[in-house]
Amino acid sequence: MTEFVAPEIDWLALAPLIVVLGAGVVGVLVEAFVPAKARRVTQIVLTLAALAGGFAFIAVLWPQIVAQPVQVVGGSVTLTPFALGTQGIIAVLAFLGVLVVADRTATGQDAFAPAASAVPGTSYEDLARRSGLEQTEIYPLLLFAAGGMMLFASTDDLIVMFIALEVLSLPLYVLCATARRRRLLSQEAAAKYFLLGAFASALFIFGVALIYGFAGTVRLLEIATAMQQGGLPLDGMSGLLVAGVLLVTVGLLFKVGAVPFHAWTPDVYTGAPTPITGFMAACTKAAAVAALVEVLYRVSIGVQAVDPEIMRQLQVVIVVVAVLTMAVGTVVGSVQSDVKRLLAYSSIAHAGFLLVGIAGFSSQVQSSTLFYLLSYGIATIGAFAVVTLVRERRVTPGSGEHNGPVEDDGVVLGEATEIAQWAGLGRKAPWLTAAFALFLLSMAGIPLTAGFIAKFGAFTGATSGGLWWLAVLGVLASVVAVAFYLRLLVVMVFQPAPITPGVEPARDDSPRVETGAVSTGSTSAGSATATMTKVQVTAAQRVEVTVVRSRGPAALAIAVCAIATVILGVFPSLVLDLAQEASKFVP
Amino acid sequence: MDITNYVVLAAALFAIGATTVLLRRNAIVVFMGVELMLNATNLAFVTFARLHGDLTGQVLAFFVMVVAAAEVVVGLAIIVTIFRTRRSASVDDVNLLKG
Amino acid sequence: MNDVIGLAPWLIGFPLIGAAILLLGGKATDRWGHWLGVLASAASGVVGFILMFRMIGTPAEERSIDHHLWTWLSAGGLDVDLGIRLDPLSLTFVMLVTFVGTLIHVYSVAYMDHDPHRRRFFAYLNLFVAAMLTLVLADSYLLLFVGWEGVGLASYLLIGFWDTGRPSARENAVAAKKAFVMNRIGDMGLIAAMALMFSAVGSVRFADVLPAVAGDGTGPASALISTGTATAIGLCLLLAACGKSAQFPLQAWLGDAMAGPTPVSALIHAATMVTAGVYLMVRSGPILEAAPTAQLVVVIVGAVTLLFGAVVGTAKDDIKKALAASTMSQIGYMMLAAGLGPAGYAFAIFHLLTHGFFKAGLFLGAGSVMHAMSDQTDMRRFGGLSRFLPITWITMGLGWLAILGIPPFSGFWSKDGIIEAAFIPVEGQPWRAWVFGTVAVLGAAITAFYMTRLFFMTFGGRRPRWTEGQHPHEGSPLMWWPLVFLGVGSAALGAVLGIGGTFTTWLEPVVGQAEHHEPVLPVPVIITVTLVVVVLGALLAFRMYAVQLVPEEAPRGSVLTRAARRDLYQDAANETLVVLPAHGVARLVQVGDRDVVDRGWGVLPQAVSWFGAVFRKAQSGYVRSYAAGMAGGVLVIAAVAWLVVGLGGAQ
Amino acid sequence: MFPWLTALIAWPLVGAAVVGLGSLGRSRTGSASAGVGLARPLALLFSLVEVVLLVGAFAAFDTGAAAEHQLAATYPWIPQIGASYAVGVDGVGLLLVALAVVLVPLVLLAAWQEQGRDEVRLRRFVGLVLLLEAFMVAVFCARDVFLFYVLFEAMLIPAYFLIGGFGQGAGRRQAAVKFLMFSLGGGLIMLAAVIALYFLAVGAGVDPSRAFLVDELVGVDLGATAERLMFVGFFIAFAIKAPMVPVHSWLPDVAGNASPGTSTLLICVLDKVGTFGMLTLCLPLFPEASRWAAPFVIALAVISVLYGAIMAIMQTDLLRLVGWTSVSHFGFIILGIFTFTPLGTAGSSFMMLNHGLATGALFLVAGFLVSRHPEKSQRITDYRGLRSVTPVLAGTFLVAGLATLSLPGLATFVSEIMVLIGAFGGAPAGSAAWTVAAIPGVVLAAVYVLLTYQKIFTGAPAEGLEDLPDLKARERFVAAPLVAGLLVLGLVPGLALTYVDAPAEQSAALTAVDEPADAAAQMGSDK
Repeated sequence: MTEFVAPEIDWLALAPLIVVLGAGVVGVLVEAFVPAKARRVTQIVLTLAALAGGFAFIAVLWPQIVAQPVQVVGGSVTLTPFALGTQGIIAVLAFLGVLVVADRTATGQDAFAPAASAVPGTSYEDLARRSGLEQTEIYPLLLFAAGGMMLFASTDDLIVMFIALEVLSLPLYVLCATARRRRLLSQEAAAKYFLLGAFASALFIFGVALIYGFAGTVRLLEIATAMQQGGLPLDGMSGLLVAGVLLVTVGLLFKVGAVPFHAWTPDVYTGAPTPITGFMAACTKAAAVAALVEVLYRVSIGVQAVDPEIMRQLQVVIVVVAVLTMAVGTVVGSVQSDVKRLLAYSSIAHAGFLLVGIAGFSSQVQSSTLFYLLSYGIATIGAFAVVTLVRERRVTPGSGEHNGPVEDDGVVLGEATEIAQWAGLGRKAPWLTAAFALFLLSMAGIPLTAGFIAKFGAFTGATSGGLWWLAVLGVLASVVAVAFYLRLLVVMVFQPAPITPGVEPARDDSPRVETGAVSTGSTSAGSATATMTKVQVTAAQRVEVTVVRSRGPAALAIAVCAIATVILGVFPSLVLDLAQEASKFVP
Repeated sequence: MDITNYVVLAAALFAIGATTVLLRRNAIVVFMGVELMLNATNLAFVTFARLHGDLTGQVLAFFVMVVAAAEVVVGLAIIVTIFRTRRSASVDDVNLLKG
Repeated sequence: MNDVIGLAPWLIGFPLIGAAILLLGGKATDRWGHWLGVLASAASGVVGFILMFRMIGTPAEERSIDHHLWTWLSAGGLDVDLGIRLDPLSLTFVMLVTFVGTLIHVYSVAYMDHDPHRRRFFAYLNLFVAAMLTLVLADSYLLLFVGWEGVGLASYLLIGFWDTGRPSARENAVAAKKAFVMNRIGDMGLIAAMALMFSAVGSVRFADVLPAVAGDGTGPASALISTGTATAIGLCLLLAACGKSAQFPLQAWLGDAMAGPTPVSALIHAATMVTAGVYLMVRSGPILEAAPTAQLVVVIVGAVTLLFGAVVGTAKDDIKKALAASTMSQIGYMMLAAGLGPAGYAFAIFHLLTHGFFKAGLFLGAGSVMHAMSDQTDMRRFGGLSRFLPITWITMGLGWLAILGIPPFSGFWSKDGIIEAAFIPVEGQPWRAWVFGTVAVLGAAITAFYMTRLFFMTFGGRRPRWTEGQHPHEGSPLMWWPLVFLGVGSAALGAVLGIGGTFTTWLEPVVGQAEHHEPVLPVPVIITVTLVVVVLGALLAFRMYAVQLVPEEAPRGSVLTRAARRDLYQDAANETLVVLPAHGVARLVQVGDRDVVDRGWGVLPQAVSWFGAVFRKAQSGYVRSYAAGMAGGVLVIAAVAWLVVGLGGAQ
Repeated sequence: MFPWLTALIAWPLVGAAVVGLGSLGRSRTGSASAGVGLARPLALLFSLVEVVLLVGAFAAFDTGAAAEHQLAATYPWIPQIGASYAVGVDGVGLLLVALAVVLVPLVLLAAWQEQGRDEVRLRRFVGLVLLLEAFMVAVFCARDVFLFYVLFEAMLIPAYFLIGGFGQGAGRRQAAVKFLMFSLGGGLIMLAAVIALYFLAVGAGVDPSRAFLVDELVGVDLGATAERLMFVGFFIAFAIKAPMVPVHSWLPDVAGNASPGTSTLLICVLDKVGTFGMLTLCLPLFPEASRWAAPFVIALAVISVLYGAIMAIMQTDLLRLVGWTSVSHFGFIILGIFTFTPLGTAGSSFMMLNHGLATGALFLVAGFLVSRHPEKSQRITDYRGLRSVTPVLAGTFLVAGLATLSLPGLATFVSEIMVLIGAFGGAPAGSAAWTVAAIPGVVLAAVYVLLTYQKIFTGAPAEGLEDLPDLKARERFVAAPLVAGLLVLGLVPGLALTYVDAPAEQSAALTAVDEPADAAAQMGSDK
């Protein structure tokens, strides 16, 4: 009998992934064994610790990987500086995102349903709430998603990439469905995300199959080398390769949220619980873009050798998509009236700008992409964190006076996401407004914020790739983008708070108006409003906009994001150095 | 028998699956369409595995199946939840979010 | 000479300081401010005297001195000193300005006695004197331009002196604005002229430009000014002169300028400022001589204005406006002379000088009449004033004889010189002598008519036509002493300077030696003819306005009379020819800016949101349509990629 | 030696931080009373110390070498993209820095009671003003294209908040947005050009880590087409700032809706970046393209001159009118720059300073006038006969107005005449003709100034305005320095010309096809 030879595995290289994913598994056990009281705290601590730990390992690995990229477990995991940088960015962003998720705000309620499986407005749900249930499973789910993202960017084995894709997607599908308020929207978002996601991954995997058929392997690097040397079994049928690469690219572009594969983005971002939206928008985009970059460049290596024609076709694809994405993102974004939706379209637009940078296929793109992902992610998480704090509150004019306090008066409801409702925010909460304005300016790419350096990098990438006209298009698109960020800014800072309630119950066609299940005449404070997708106000009551105090984590996240945005804008060279170290990804 | 037949068959199945996704209203059926696409992929994998004479393709097929199973779990959960709230499994009924 | 040259800056300095003190001093200086003003003007007069006597003492060829104060601006090849040019010409003006100016200051002390803002008035007067002296003493066109606009400002301020608190306040303000704007129109010419000079010679100093034209190459630029450039410069300068001296076609403002206090009209709009144009022409003599065309235009402008003013003068019933018209016409004479070359320059300046005296006298007289008649200006409401205002009557009488050109009064010596010069033939253009000579004589006749009319409508007539409640009486000595001085000047100055051509020789260093030409008619003939027509004109007026009764309401009069009353429709003409079209253009621009430019930019955001609304529909909310979009997208993109590259490959 | 420029840039930032940041926290608790009344004195103190620093900078500046960029300092900032922190001023830059530094305290003083009593609001206002000051000073010192661009854009943000948040007009928000959209639109187009410039420079062998330094870029051959494209990119941005017809539309709205103080900083200083950029970036970096575009630019400039003046005449709103006059004046400045004569360029440089003083005075005095009206009306026709009511105000307004119509004896005259005389002999085709076409601008100027004066200050006082107070001491302190400056520079322009002459010679030499004087002579003899 032959004796078992243990494989050579560089555990340190895998450490970040193992820590995060392992913590996820532990989190599941925590659900099982830790008593309900302590569960939430445990989960939060565990999650943050895991992400921090993962980042620590990345930091440790950094010099070694920069010196010499490694392939672990037979190449399933390929750690290039670029991949590691992506992992680091994802870890950081996820950390910030979790902070926002963990914040219960002054209302004592976090953004998640006590029992996501319960039908909105049923007595069972009330029961669940009153017994103080909490779905702490979200934390392990977040960890799995984060782990999947980290893996997504750091492999060149398409199957591993596919699995990573699912590992990061499936938890997100679930998380989308767990909003405490506006449950129907939340569930709808989940459904749409899931169906389209599944469709996209089917396309992806079929593309993988075709590539496999062409090359006999699913390792991009091997394919590249093989093609350079020639002598592949189906050398003639490069059509297989083209179709395969196209499908794989589409699968990735879907995650990136690029037109015409963007349709899910606005709906899902709007419906999902806002902290999750922030997490998704920042981290998923980072992972997907990184993966896209790796795939495209590795493919391009081989293709260049065999058939420059295909190479040009690939570039044209990216260019077309980039232009479409910028156009749709900015133009449609400029007519939105809902903050979350506006941010969703802005994320589409940013996908466009990122693609502009990538389309150059030039050497320095990786560094500029990494920087872009970081600065964009920071601004996004910060912005959505702010959104979680701007809420509607029901007030009864006569309450507290002679007729005594009216029942469930002053209850804080869901987020006030109508742009009109944000009027006068500058007076209500100057710091918060200042921070949000900063994030908007960063997204708009105003100098002295991170966004400017990022955008500069992207356009530089395109120009250095010879696509200066694409850079000009990008410039024009960002003018439009500026216009709609500005609209929000004007409302927040300059417009006085409306005397009449921001939301009048009359707008029945609005997406947030609930169709069927609305529990009425409920008992305890807050309960009645908990699951309604739209506040129902009796004639006596009206809804006004208030800013709830964060219990700390979210505020911390916002502060960190704001400071980082400024620092990356004024003294970017520190980070740019790292980004440049990360700019060789082919071992 | 020529390999292209297999490939064409796989492609056809894939196309049928895609069409199902595009045309059918019932969420379950739509999801079955996705499953069909995945299985078409499996066929392709296995075919190419035979072509290349290595087992990778067949292993990959298993991976795909596992992933498909996982998707089913999550997907059905979501669909069922929606069905319970709305008493309808038609994907055309979930369009509160638009614009 | 050089020992006293240091005094020269004080010519400008004294009045300038005076103005500054009075303006900044505020109410504190109300009590004695007017005397300070007089003092400042007188002081610079004294300095002027000293300088002139010293200059008379120096030999003719050394009589042109450029006194450099400090480098005013020096950049990009343009070097302009703040420098003073002392020569007979500028000193003549200094004397005129300071002497007449001081007299008018004194006169104003009494005239403005009851005005609460008398201090401000004197501040402005001093400012004017300073600016006027800057104008005449400047050694470069740029510095001249400073004074040029300075006097414009002073005249603006003084015409509009009563621009609040009076029923006619708005009219005064409008008149002031009109004067300034029309002056600016002229100033464009001066700016353009300087631009031409700089681009041709690289300098705007008299010392560089004029020799460059003369062609002796003493200028810094070897490139001499070509005839073409000279003509352009000459015409530009003429434009400037027309604006400042109310010459046709920029004469419209002078009549309205009479809205200012009478001393102002006397000093600025009769004696000094309005003659600056003539000074400019004479100063730029070499340029004109190099450009015969420009010269001819100058002469024509002069001739036209001469007749224009005279005709207008015959119909005016407002005493000040009549005098203003006459001023216009007299300056027409000077222009005409200035256009005749060296032969004319001396007489132009000479007439300018005498005119300064007798016209100032006439205006101050008119002022004292108005003062006596409680600011009545309608001559049809005067009459028979000789008994009540003897001094005014006599002094104005002297001025009247002077302007008529009756020997030996001063007007005769200067004006007759001009008429003779006008008759001097120009080779190649024999018609010129006849045409312009005749015009000059004709002008003299009309002048005689309207001045006599004015004189007798005011002082003559058996029956006063006053509005009730009038008790005319002479003003304070402060008012009639200046009249006396000016009267004497009007009577004697001409003879003093004219006999033996003293004045002509005095100016020779500047205007150059005029080689003697014979007029087309013998001189005695010219003189006799002129005198005859003058007397005839005077007699006609005497018969109409002294012998016959003057109706208190103006008769409808002939077409010409009505036209003349309305300044020969100059305002109407400007309105239709300039103002209306300009306003139309302005409206056009305004509408264009609002509806084309501004709205044009507005289209961009509208377009964006329109597209936004359209694309938004694609976001239908139906999963299946999203999926369809994806599937379709794959195919489309594939197709595009294939096509683009395919076509690219085809090329 | 002491880093004067860096100090000049940093000090207002400190001030903004000290004064401004407090405001955010406070109004959260709503207690506006905290630290009552400190904001304005504190800000004024900071701005005055800044003036002292300015004096130091002038002392350290060697006028003998005004054409070189002195007080220079260069540190790597973002070496990865070749951006450095490089500051340094030639004479022109120094004068504009001076303009900014001098105007800020005056504006603060003028706005002393403009923004009401709310301390928090005041803190924000003065904080933004100081922030804006820092950016403006910095942009005039920047010697690195990237740095210049960053500041060029960053400047807009405080300006935007000042217009939209502290304006007087009802349309201030729209005005703020319009301002920002125009500026950013131009700016982003410029960004594309900046990036392209970087690559071409690197391609031409410039050290990539210093490839944004102006001194490195001057004289690099970029290729005709590219050079022209980049020139257009830069020029559009500068023309919008300048503002130049037809991209001026934002200006009147801003002037009519922003507070006079803001308008002063905006139009008198911030907009100078446009012309300053043309002079110090477009010409040296793209001399060939500048020559190529000059005839077109000159035409536009002259059109601006007349267009702005005509629009000013047609205005009914006092502050909008002042805004339009600036369109006209900027036309003159651009005309002087793009005719490439030393005289014209020097005149333009000098005019940038003078326009700041004159228009600043006009804006502020107009503001004083408006603030006196019971309804704060800006309609010219709501005023009449005020000369007898408020003589000092009337006098100051008249002087400011006369400066605007560039009356001799005032600094504006010197610069305008320099521009006109110089531009006439310019090398580009049609210089002479266009210059002559611009001369009527001086007449139109007389019309709009005197017409306004006549309507507001002459005639019988309008009812309700018979007892308006005359200028208070504070307001006289604001007006006096400006008027004095205009007078002194008018009589002794040498004080300023020593700073602008040498740079003008240099830039004219950069763009001159042949010896300007000869060109001038030709133009002349063609006449």
